[in-house]
Amino acid sequence: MSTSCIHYQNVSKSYADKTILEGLTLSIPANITTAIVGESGSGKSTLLQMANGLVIPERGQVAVFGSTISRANVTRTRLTIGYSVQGAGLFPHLTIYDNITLMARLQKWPIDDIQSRYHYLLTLLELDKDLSERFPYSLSGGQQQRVSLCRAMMLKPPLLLLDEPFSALDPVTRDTIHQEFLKLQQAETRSMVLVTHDMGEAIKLAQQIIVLHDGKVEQQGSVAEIQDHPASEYVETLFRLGGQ
Amino acid sequence: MSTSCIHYQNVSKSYADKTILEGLTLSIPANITTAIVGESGSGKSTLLQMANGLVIPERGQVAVFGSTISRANVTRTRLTIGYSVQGAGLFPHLTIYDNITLMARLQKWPIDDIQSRYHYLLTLLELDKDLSERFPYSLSGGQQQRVSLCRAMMLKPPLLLLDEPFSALDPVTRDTIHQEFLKLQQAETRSMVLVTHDMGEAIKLAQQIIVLHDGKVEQQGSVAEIQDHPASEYVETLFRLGGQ
Amino acid sequence: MLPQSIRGGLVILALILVTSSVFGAQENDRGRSITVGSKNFNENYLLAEVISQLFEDAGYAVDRKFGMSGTMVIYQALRAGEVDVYVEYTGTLAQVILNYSGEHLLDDFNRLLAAEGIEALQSIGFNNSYAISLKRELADELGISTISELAQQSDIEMGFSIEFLNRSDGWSGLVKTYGFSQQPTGMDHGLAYRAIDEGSIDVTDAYTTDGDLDLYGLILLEDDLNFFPQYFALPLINSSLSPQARNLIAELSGRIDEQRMRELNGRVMLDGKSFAEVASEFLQEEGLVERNANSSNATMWSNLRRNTLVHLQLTLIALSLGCAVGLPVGIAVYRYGNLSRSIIYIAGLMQTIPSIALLALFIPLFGIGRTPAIIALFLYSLLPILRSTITALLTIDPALKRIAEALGMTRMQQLTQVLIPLALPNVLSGIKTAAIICIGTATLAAFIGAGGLGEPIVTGLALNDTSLILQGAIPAACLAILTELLFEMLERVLIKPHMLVGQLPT
Amino acid sequence: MLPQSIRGGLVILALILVTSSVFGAQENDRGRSITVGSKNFNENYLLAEVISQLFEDAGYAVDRKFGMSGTMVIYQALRAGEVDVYVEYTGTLAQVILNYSGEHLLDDFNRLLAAEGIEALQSIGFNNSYAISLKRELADELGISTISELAQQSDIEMGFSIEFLNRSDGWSGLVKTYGFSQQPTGMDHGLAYRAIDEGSIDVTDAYTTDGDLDLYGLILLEDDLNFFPQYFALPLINSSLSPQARNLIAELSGRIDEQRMRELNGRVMLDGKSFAEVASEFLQEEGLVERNANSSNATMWSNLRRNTLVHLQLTLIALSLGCAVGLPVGIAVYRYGNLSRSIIYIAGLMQTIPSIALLALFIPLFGIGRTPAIIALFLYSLLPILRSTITALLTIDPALKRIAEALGMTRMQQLTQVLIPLALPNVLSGIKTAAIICIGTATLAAFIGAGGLGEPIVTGLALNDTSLILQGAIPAACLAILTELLFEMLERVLIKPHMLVGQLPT
Ligand SMILES: Nc1ncnc2c1ncn2[C@@H]1O[C@H](COP(=O)(O)OP(=O)(O)OP(=O)(O)O)[C@@H](O)[C@H]1O
Ligand SMILES: Nc1ncnc2c1ncn2[C@@H]1O[C@H](COP(=O)(O)OP(=O)(O)OP(=O)(O)O)[C@@H](O)[C@H]1O
Ligand SMILES: [Mg+2]
Ligand SMILES: [Mg+2]
Repeated sequence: MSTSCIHYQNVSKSYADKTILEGLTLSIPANITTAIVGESGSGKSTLLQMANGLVIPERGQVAVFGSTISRANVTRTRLTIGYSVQGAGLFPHLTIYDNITLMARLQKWPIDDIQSRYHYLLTLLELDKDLSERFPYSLSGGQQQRVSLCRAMMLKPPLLLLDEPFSALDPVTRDTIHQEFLKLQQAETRSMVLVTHDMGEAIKLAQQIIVLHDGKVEQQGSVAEIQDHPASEYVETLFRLGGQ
Repeated sequence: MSTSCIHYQNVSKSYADKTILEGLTLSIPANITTAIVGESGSGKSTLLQMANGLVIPERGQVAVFGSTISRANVTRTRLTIGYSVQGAGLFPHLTIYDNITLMARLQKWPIDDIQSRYHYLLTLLELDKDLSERFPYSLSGGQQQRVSLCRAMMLKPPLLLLDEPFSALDPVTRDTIHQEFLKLQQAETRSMVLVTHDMGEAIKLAQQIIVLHDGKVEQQGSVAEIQDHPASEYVETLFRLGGQ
Repeated sequence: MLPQSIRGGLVILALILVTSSVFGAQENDRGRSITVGSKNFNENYLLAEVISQLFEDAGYAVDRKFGMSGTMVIYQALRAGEVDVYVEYTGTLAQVILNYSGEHLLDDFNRLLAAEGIEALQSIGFNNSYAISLKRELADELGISTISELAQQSDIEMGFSIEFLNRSDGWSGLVKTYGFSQQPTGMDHGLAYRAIDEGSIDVTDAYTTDGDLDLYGLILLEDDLNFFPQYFALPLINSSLSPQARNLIAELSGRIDEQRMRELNGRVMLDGKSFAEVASEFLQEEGLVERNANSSNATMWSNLRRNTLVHLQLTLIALSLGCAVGLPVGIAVYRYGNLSRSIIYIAGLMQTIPSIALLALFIPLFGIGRTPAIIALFLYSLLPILRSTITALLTIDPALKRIAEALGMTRMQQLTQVLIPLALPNVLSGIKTAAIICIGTATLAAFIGAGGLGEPIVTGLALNDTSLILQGAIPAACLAILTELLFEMLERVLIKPHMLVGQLPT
Repeated sequence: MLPQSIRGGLVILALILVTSSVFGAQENDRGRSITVGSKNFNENYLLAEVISQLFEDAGYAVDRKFGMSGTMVIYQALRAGEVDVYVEYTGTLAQVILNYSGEHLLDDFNRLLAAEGIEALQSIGFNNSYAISLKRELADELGISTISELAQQSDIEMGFSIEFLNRSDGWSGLVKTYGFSQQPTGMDHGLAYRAIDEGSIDVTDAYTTDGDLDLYGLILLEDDLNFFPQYFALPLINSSLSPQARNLIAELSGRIDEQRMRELNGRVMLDGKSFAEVASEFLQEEGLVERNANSSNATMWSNLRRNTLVHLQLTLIALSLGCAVGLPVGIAVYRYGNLSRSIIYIAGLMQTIPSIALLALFIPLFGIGRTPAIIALFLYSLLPILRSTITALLTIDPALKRIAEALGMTRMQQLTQVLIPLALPNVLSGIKTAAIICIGTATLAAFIGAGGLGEPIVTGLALNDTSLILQGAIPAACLAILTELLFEMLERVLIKPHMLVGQLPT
C-alpha cells in the first residue's frame, strides 16, 4: 500500500471487562475515500476517535500521515484532521457562523478567506444563508448535522473523519450532497474516512471499504472486490440488506 | 377516514420571520403505521412535537385520539404517547435500566411487569443485557438510539411517535428490528407515526405515507398509491433517489 | 431596643475602632483641607460639626475624625498633626493634659502648650461643669437658689451618680465646702432624672449644659462658694494652622453660653435632630453662614456620596482581586484535580475566621485603613468565586469538551472559546454572591478606619442614632440591589438568552 | 500585636456581649448543675475557674458565665438566679452594691444581703486593695517600708494612674492622710511599671495582688495608717445553694493570701498559662482535687467538645433551614421567573447587613441566645443556596428538560427525576459555600450568648490569650475542612462520577 493516511499498529481497546478492539492492525490509504461499515457498537466511532487522539488505545500505536500520535503532537495533528462527530455536537453558545468558522478565526485566517470558505461550504451542504446568525438549538436534526460537517471541512484539512455525516438527511438532499462530494473528490485529492450505515452511500462515495465485525476487520478492499467477493456471509448479508 | 390518532386542524407555526407550517389540516389514521417523509428542515419533527405539546402552534388545534390538546390535559395525554426523540436524548445521570424504566416506575408499575417489559424491549431492539447498568455516555450512537426507542415503548403507549428511530443502525441490525416491528404490528394494533429518511423503511413498515414539502402536505396516501401515482415530481424524485 | 450592655459594647467598639483610624496613615493634604476631631459625647460631636461646617462653608475640605475615646487619644492625635482642631474643656486641659493646678488663664495654658506645637483659642463661652439641680417648683417652694441654701435644708432626698459620689471634686469636696449633712444615695445618672421626675429624690448632680434639664423642669443652683472646677469649652488647634483658619474658629469665641448650649444639646437629644442639622441651624441663626435650607442636607448628601464611593471602591477592588485570583486558581484546580484541591480548603479556612478577628489580625501585618480591609474582603470573596468556577467547569457537557479537543484547540483556546463561555452562568452566579458578601462585609471595614458605608452605621450604633444607621444601611442595601441589576445586565450581555432559560421558546 | 485601642475595643465588646448571655433564657437545671460567674479581669476569671473546677471535680455540671462587665451586671445576674456564685470584693460590696459605710463584717453584709436572697461566704483570704509600690532596691536604699516613711522623702518621682489620681480613695485621700507634698504625674497604669523599670518614675500605685510586681522587682509599702479601703475577696452565692455546694466553696476560705494570689496571677500573666491550667494546678497543690496530670487538659477537651457541638448544632440547624427555604424558593424563582426575582434581591439585602448589626438588631425581636444566632446564620446561608439553585436549574440542557416533559412527567416528577439531579453539582457547591460561611459567621454568635467556638475566640481576644483564641479557631478551621470532606463524600454518593469530570474516562 503506497501511503496511508491512518495506520493502526496492533491496537487494542477495551472498557472495563469488555474488549472492543484487540490487536488490530490496519492501514487506511491516503488520497482516497474509505468507508467503514459494520454493526452498531462494533467500534467504528472508536476507531475514528483513535485517529485524532480522543480515544487512546491501551496497546499499540496510531500514526496519521506517518507520524505516530503522542501527547506532544496531538493538538497539531488534530488541526490537519476534520472530524464530524456522530450527533452533530455543535457549541450551543455560538451561532452557526461562529461554530463553523471558529477554528479558522483562531488560526487567524484572513477574514476574506473565512467568508468565502464559509459561503462555499454552506452552498456545498445545501444550507440556507439565513441560518448564519441562528443558534444550534433552533436547527433541525439534518441541518445541525450539515453544520457539523461544514465545521469539519472549514480548515481544508487533508484528512476528513466523518462519522455518519448524512444519516439525518432525506434522500434528495443527500443525493445532491453526494454529487457535490464526488465532484470535490475529482477536483482535489483528499483523504476521507467515512463511517456509514448506508451501503449505497459507501459504494457511491468510497473507493475502499472496510467491514468491521466483532472487533475485527472482516474485509478490506476496493468497492468492486467487496461487492464481487464478499469475504464472509456477514459481509454479503450487510450489502444485501443495505439494498445493494 | 374512520378514526384518526392525530388530527391537525388548520395548524400554523413559524419562527421569527420564517413560516414552517401554514394552515395545515391533516389527519393521521389510528391503528396503522404512518411514515412522514420529506426534506430536511421541512417541519417533520415540528409536526411530531405538536402532537405531544412540545411545540404549540400559533394557530389551529391538534387533537390526539379525538381530544384537543390543552394545558390541562397535556401531561395525561403524553403518557399515552411514546416519543423517541431525534438524537436519543437520554438522561445522562441515569443508567440504561433507569432511563428505560423511569416512567413505569413513576407510574408505580409492579416490579415484575417492569422487569419483563424491560427485558422484552432489550431483546426486541437487539440490545445486550450488559448495558443495563451502564450510563448513556458509554454507549455507541446506535445503542443510544435503540435505548431511546425502548424508553418510548416502555409504557405500551397506544400511540408511538418515532423521529428517525433507526437512522444510526447498520443494515443488518435495522433489518432484524424491522422484522420484529412487523411481527409486533400483526400481534397488536397500535398507532405509530414514523419520521424517516429511508424510503425502503417507510415502504416496509408503514401502511400510509405523508410527504411533506415546503410546509405543505405534498401527498398523503397508502404506500401503493404513492409508489404508483406520485403526486408531483418531488415525490417521485424522493422515492427514486431513496432507492425504491 | 437593645439591652444596655450590648448597646454599650457596640458603642465602645465602634468608637474605639473608629478612633483608631487616627493611627492609620491617611492622606489629608489635598489643598485647603482640615481635620476636625471630636470626643465621644454629644456636645463635643456637635461643636466639632459646627467647626466642620464653618470650614466647609469657607471652602475647605473637611476630614471629620469624630468620636475619639479619651482625652489622651485625641490630644495625642492633635500633637501628631492628625487632627487640626478639637474642642477641649479647661478643667480637663489643666488636670488631665497639663497637670496644672493654677488658675485657668488662656495665656498660662498657651505658655505650657507652646512646646507641644498646640494653641488654645478663646473660650466658646459656656462652662460645662458639675452642678446641682432640682425641680424649679421645689426650689421656689423652698425659696432657694444657691448650694449654700440647699445645704441648710434637712428634709431633702439626694441621689447622685456613682461617679459624682466618688470624685474628689464631687460629693466629698462638696460636703467639705458647703457642710452637707444629708446622706445621698448612689444611682445611675440616666436614672436620676427620672427618679427626680417621679419624686423619689429631690436633688441630683448635673452638667451645666445638659440638654434635658428643661425637659424635666430642672434648674441649677448657684455654686456660690465656687467649689466646682471650671470646664470652659475652648478650641485647641495645631499652632501651624493658617491665620484664616484661626479666624474662622475664632468666630465662635464667646458665642455660646450655658443656656444656648443646653438648648442646642436639647435639639439633638430631645428633638432627635442630627448633629449636622443642629450645627447648620446654629450657624445660620448666628449668621455665620449663608442661610441655605439645604446645607444640612448637602452635608448629608456629600457624606453619603463619599461613603458610597469609598464603599464601592473597597468592594470593587476586592472583588476584582477575588476574580483575578479565584478564576485562574479555579481553572487550575479543575485542570489538575486533587493536586490543588487543598486550595479550596484554604479558601474555606479563610472564610471561617470571623471578620472582626480577621481585620484585627491584619493590623500588625498591614496596619489600618483600606489595605487590610481590601485584603480581608478579597479573602471572603475568594471562596464563592473559586468554588463556583470549579463546579461550573466540571459540570460542562463532556461531549462538548471532547469536541473542542478534537477540533485541535490548544488548552488555552479550549478555555476561552468553550469552557469559560459554557461555565459562565454558574461562575457569574458565584461572583454575584461574592459581590453581595463583599458589600455586606465592607461595612465592617469602618472598624479599621477604611471608611465606607460602615462609617455611619458604626457611628449610628454608637450614638444609638437610627437615622445615621439608615444613612449607611439604606445605601448599602441599594448598592446590593444595584449590583444585582448590574449583574443581570452583564448576564444579558455575556450570556445568550437561550443558554439560560427554563423553557426554550417554542 | 494589636494596637492597644483596638485590642481594648475587642476586649470590651467581647466581654460585654458574652456577658449579655446572662440575659438569655438558658436551661441550667439539668441535675446537679451550677453556674459560676466572673467579672472581666484576670484574677476574677481565675478564681471563678477554680470554683468551677472544684464543682466539676465533685461531679457537678458547670455553666461558666465568665467575663461579665461591671459589678451591677453580675450582681443582678446573681440576684436573678442566672449565676449561682461569683467572687466579689468587700470594698465593692460595701460601696457599690450595698452603699454601706460601716465596718466590713461578714455578718453585717449578710444581714443586708439576706433580703436579696444572696449570701456572702468567708473571705478567700487576700485583700486586693490599692497599694503604693516601688523598686525593692530603692526601698532598701532609702530604708523605707511604710507609706508614712515615703511621704517624708522629698526627692521622689511619683507616677500614678489617672484613675488613682481622680479617686477620693486614691491620691487625694492619700495626701490628706499621709500629708504628701510631692507632685505626681498621671500616666497609663500599664505604662507605669515600665516607667519605673526605666527609672523615669520611682513610685506608682498598684494592686496588692498584681501578678507582675515580682517581675519588675517591686515591693509594696505598708499602709501604716490604714488609709486604703479593704477589698477582701469573698464568694457571693445564691442563698438557695445546697449545703454541699456551700461546703465546696467554703473549702477556699482563707486559702489564698496576697502573696499566693500574686503568684497565681503571675502564672497567668507572665507564664502565659491558661486560667484552666493555673486553676487546676492550684487545686492540686492544695490537695483539693485528686492529682491528675490531665485534669486541665480534660477541662479544655470537655470545653472544646461542648463548644464544637454547639457550633455544629448552630451551623447544622441554620444550614438545614437555609436549604429548606433556599431550595424550594430557588425552584419557585426558576419556575415563575421574574415574578419572584425580588426574592433574590431580599436575600441579597440580608447579606449586606453586617453580622454584628444583624445580631444586635435581632435582640429586640428574638432575645439573646441560640434563636437569633440561628436566624442570622440562616439568613446568611440563604443567598448562596438560593442563587446557585436558580442558576443551576437555568443552565440544565434544555433538550433534556423537553424530553422530561414529553415523557409525560408531572412538574414534580420533572423536578425530582431530572431537574434536581442534573442541577445537583452546582447546587451542592452553593450549599458548601453556605456551610462554610455559616461556620465562619457562627463564631460571632458567641457575642449574643449563643456559645460555640466563638466563645474561646471572643474570650481569647478579650484576654489577649492566643492559646484560647486557637482553641476556638483551630476547631473552627477543622470543622470547615471536615465540612469540605463531608460534602465531597456526599457528592460521591449523590452524583455519578461521570457527571462531574473534567475529562471522560477513555
Ligand atoms: N427555535 C427555532 N427558531 C427558528 N427556526 C427554527 C426553530 N426551531 C426549528 N426551526 C426551523 O424549523 C424548521 C423545521 O424544523 P424541524 O426540526 O421540524 O425539521 P425536520 O423536518 O424535522 O428536519 P430534519 O429532517 O432535518 O430533522 C427548520 O428549518 C428549522 O430550522
Ligand atoms: N466508556 C465506555 N464504557 C464502556 N463501553 C463503552 C464505552 N464507550 C464505548 N463503549 C462501547 O464500545 C463499543 C464501541 O462503541 P462505538 O461508539 O465505537 O461503536 P460504533 O461502531 O460507532 O457504533 P454505532 O454504529 O452504534 O455508532 C460499544 O459497544 C460501546 O457500548
Ligand atoms: Mg458510532
Ligand atoms: Mg427532524
